[in-house]
Amino acid sequence: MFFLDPFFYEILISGLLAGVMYALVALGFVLIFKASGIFNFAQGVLALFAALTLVGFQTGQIPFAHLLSLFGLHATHWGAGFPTIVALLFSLGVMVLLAWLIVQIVLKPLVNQEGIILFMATIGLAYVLEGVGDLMWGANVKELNIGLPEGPSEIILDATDMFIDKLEISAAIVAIVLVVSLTLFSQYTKMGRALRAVADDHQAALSVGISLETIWWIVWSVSGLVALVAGVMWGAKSGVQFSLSLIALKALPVLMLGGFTSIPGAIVGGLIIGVGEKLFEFYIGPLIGGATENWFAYMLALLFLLFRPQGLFGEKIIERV
Amino acid sequence: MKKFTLAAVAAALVGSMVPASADHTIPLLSYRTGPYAPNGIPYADGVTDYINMINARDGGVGGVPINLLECETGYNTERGVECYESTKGQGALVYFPLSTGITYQLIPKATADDIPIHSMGYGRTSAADGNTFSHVFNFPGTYWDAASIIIKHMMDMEGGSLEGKKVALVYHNSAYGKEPIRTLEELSKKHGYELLLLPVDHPGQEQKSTWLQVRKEKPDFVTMWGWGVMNQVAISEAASIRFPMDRFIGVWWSASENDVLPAGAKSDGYKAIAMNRPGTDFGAYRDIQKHVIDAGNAAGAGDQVGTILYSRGMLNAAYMVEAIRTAQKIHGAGDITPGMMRDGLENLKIDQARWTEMGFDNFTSTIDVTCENHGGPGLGAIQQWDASSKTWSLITDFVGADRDVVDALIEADASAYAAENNISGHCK
Amino acid sequence: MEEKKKNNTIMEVKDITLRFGGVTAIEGVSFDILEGEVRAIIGPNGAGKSSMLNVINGFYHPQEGEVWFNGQKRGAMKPYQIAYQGIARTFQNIALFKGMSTLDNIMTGRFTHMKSGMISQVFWKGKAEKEEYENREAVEKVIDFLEIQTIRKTEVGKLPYGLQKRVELGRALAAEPKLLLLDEPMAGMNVEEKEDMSRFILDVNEEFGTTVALIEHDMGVVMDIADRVVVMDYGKNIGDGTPKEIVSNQKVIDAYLGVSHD
Amino acid sequence: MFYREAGDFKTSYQSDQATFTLRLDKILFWGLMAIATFVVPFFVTEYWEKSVFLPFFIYSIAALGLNILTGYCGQVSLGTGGFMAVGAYASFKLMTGIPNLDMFLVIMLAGLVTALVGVLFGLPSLRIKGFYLAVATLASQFFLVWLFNKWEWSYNYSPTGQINAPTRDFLGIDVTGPTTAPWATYLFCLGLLFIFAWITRNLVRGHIGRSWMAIRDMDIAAEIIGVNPLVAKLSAFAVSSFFIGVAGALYFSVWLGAAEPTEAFAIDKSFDVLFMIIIGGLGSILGSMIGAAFIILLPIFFKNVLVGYCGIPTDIAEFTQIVFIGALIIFFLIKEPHGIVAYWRTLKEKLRLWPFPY
Repeated sequence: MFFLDPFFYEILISGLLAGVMYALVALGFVLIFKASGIFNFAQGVLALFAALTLVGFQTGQIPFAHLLSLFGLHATHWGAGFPTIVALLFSLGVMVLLAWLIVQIVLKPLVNQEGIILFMATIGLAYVLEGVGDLMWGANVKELNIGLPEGPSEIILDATDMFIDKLEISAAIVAIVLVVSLTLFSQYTKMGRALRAVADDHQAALSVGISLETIWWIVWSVSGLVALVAGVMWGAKSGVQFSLSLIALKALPVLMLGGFTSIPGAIVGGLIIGVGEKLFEFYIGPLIGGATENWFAYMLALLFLLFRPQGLFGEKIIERV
Repeated sequence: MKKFTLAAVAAALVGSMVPASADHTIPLLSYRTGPYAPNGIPYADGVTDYINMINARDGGVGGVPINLLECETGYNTERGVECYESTKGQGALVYFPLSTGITYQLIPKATADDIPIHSMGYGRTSAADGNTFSHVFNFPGTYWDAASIIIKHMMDMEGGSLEGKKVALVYHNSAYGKEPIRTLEELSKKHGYELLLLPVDHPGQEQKSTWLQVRKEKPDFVTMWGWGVMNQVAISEAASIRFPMDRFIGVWWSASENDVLPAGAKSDGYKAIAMNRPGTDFGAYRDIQKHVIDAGNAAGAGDQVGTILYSRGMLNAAYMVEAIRTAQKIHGAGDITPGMMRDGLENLKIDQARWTEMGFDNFTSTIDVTCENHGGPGLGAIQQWDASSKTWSLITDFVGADRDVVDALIEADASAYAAENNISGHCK
Repeated sequence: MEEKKKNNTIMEVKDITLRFGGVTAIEGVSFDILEGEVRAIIGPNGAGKSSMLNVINGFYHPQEGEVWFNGQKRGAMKPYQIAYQGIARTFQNIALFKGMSTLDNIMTGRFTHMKSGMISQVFWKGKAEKEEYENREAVEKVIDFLEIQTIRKTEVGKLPYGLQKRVELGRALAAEPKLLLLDEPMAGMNVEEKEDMSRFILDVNEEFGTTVALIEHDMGVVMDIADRVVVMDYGKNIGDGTPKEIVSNQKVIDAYLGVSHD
Repeated sequence: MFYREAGDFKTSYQSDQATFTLRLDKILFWGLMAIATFVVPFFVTEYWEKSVFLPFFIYSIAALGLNILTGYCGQVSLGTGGFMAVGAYASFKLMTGIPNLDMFLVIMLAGLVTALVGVLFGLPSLRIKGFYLAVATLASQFFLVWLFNKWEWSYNYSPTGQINAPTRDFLGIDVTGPTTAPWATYLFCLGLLFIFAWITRNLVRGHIGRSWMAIRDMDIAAEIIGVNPLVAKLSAFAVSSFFIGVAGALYFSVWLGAAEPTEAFAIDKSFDVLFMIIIGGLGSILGSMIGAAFIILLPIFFKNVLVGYCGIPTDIAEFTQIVFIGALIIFFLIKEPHGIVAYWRTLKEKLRLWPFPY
């Protein structure tokens, strides 16, 4: 039986690690949906934009260099870039600023609109961000290296003969830190409580004495941070390029499974999807022609929802009239 | 809104109604945006710079300047159609669609419009059968040539035989990626290796299970028909499971610097099949430097000069220029029509001497297109990546494919197409 | 007025018990509704009145007890099947189709009367068209009856509360039900609106002879329009009879004065 | 001044429920149709046909289909691309399997096949709601594309999985293949769009349409009124998928002539069509078409302006255009959350009251 198969455990582990990567992306969705009921289509592009910005600062690219070249300025880089840590801080700053702009320009005028409208607005946002990101930093692939360990971890390799990429281990650690700190934040700070309040009821939040705008600003900034982390983790694997924005698709089945409003849901959902699709692809895939991961993730989530429409951590829905 | 639509349509119309100029009009259906932009940009830059160089240096071909019409497809078929229709009206001589999807879409259309297509090492492989595909050219080589040449290289590494060996194909799960399967299957029958198929879905950022599959099956070789981000991820995954990189051989679309650089030092030794010699030490490059870049007219951001795909773009443009010249010779006309261009392509002959004159000394294989064979010689060489110096270098000469296997396949597919669309060969 | 009292039972519920997980919403409640009467169900909030209506029109399925309609014991049925049996209702907090006009809302009320198939709908020929206009006439009658001609084409979401209540009544009436369930039809209305609504209910009952069962808090109204009253408290039936009998029922008085239950 | 009911009183419910309640509307509409049918075909060039009209017509049909499901029945779906693929491959098999079958029948049968598949994938909607359903429909999107990429029978065992449309005719006039006359395909698609718009209109003014809207607005109340949610939702899925299947078939056979599932019917198709109906107007026939025009024609418009006139490099033009369109989407949503079509309505209102607003 495949439990004796040495690969079973390896695929299990790499499934879990992949799941963490998915969860990282899903987290951004959850934060925003929880606080403002918005299904943020732009989350993937946000990650791309964040990663592009980071690389831009790191390598000292000149923003809009390509655009400027229309006016005869052919330089593409400043003399030097910033050290990684500074670049990270700057990128975070950019994300916070971006969050503020989004709230002011897009969300404020759309307060109290139906979900589908806000969803559509974030699609417009995605378009804008994608275009601006490419105009600012160019559409070619960029290496992203912030000095995280890479390559197979020798220790594990020698001990168990399993290839586990250090990068993914560090991604897992980062994700865990992120989730823990988010949970603490929302549990033990006034702001965090306000966030949870706004999730339940906008009026309640106002009574806590924090304006809705501020709360949204913070939420979008935080999910901007999450996007940055996700962007870095995925970008380090594959280089930073347009495709990075497509990782959002990997997060959707996770959201179905974990529920749009539950942070632990996002994590557990991510792990289930990661392991599930890997096992299926590895054992069943070859029999039916492979490349099953994309749809299997959704089928898994779908089957699950058929039995638990409220998702993993949602409470049972009692319909009343 | 209705008014607005009309405005849009009106503008669209004007956009398409620019009168055909006296120049040689060549549309460039490039993709500088979208998921595959990293591959599209250098290619488009290469084409553009070379054409600009020809115009600047020789004032065009036979005194007639070339007018390059760039049109953004984003590697998307619908946009490709729009580009085709909008440039067709302007006297386009030839199309190189730069996308398998768009090529398939254009083959019947362009043939009906009597405009030749040159799909250089992509598109429909069986179009090498010129007798059936009168207007489609895919020299210098097809995917099936590439597959066979790669297998040849593996055999050389194994001392002549792949008997009992295992070869894995990691491919982009699309029409493009599926191209080599038939050939590899045929060859496996002939050479007795076991073929392992590992599809990867677009975009391909997640390939864990694919490479675990590789570890489980322990193939002796892996070859890859990858595209876009899939290449980078595959190469770094292969490296991180410590697959011997010199036994990992990609097709020419998995052969650019973009693909290996993100994997860093781990990618050292990765191989791929090449259409031309890497590097910039050629007359043509010097001319481009002199007439285009130094003049400040570099295409795009000007940061792609010398990359593999840039050189391939140059090569593509060089073919076009030479084809125009040939057409002019045949028809004795300076100003040529798409029909004449087709003849030019069909009679294109470039030997090394001619290449050297053109400033491509010892750069690529000789070209010999005939009415029956639009696939040219079908030669390719193997290039290898040196991560320390971040350079590619050829490690073999340009060798030919296993013709009797490949030609049989081409014959089969082409005749099927001919039957479907009742085409009787146009060659006597 | 007098002779309708003699009529036979149209609806009877026997020992209904309904639980949500641990909570017991209704406990062994029984009562009947006579054909052609106006039957009121009263009781404090949370007494299980709305739940009882939900049981009657099949939205909730009680764990114990029987529902008899038209002299037949009713098996487990889906709400839409029960609608076809001729039970219509309105809701405590308005459940109109907000995106649709008054007319369309009430037309939707005719759903059970419209049978034309997909094909004839697609080509809008024959049955589909004919049926549409026949039902439109019926609906126009309801509209005239409720005096809402002017808001025929208005999106109901835009209507004031009182009118919405009225449209909802219209939607229920359009179904020409045998039994009409009204869940607090006058909640949140001012005196005039209440008077209008009471008048409509009585007219419905008298002109169309429709049996009405309604939940209402305003005892005054109940006294005026109800023929018989059921009183519920904490999911139990604590009194049943004519309005006069009810007001003199000690249990009921306790329940309303909120005497502690022990 | 002239645009008002004055003079045309409604004497019957027929006229009151007619498609165009105002005589002037009627005249305008039929006038436009007349021009589109009898004038345009004489001037339509291949560029207009292939780059403007066909995409506009075909996406309009798809948008109508999705609007029935999402706009009228309230079931958000992201499976459009997959269903278009079903239509495309069904038509391909029919065209190659039964060579002398009339193209109109091919298209309709393709729609029928898609309707069946649609019902199948619509089943989850009975338990799953809202965004969860939207994401759930992605399962069908990805699965169908994967299937047509793998299942060799579906593409007649061609080595790559590319499918090509052979030349077929509608009543003896070629409407597919490389040698079609622009006017032929133009009229063919225009006719189909007209038919399907008319069908949509008929469905949504009858009780089936009302049952959809009832489910959309308040499913519980709808059920208590007598609407069987199973029937309502699945019928919506069936009709919607039929439309989308037809669109997919036209997309492959008449417009592009070649297709490959992973590229032509990828996830972004599903999103594009959803954008169309939201931008254009949920639950509106005109809105579906306006939306299609917005998403399909606007990029071409920008491209021709930025590249054609301003001579900006294609990539910069592309990015700028993306930004423009995104900004426009946001702008429209802020100004008019109910879609561009709502502008049209208010405009008509104003016109009707002009010059006496009160």
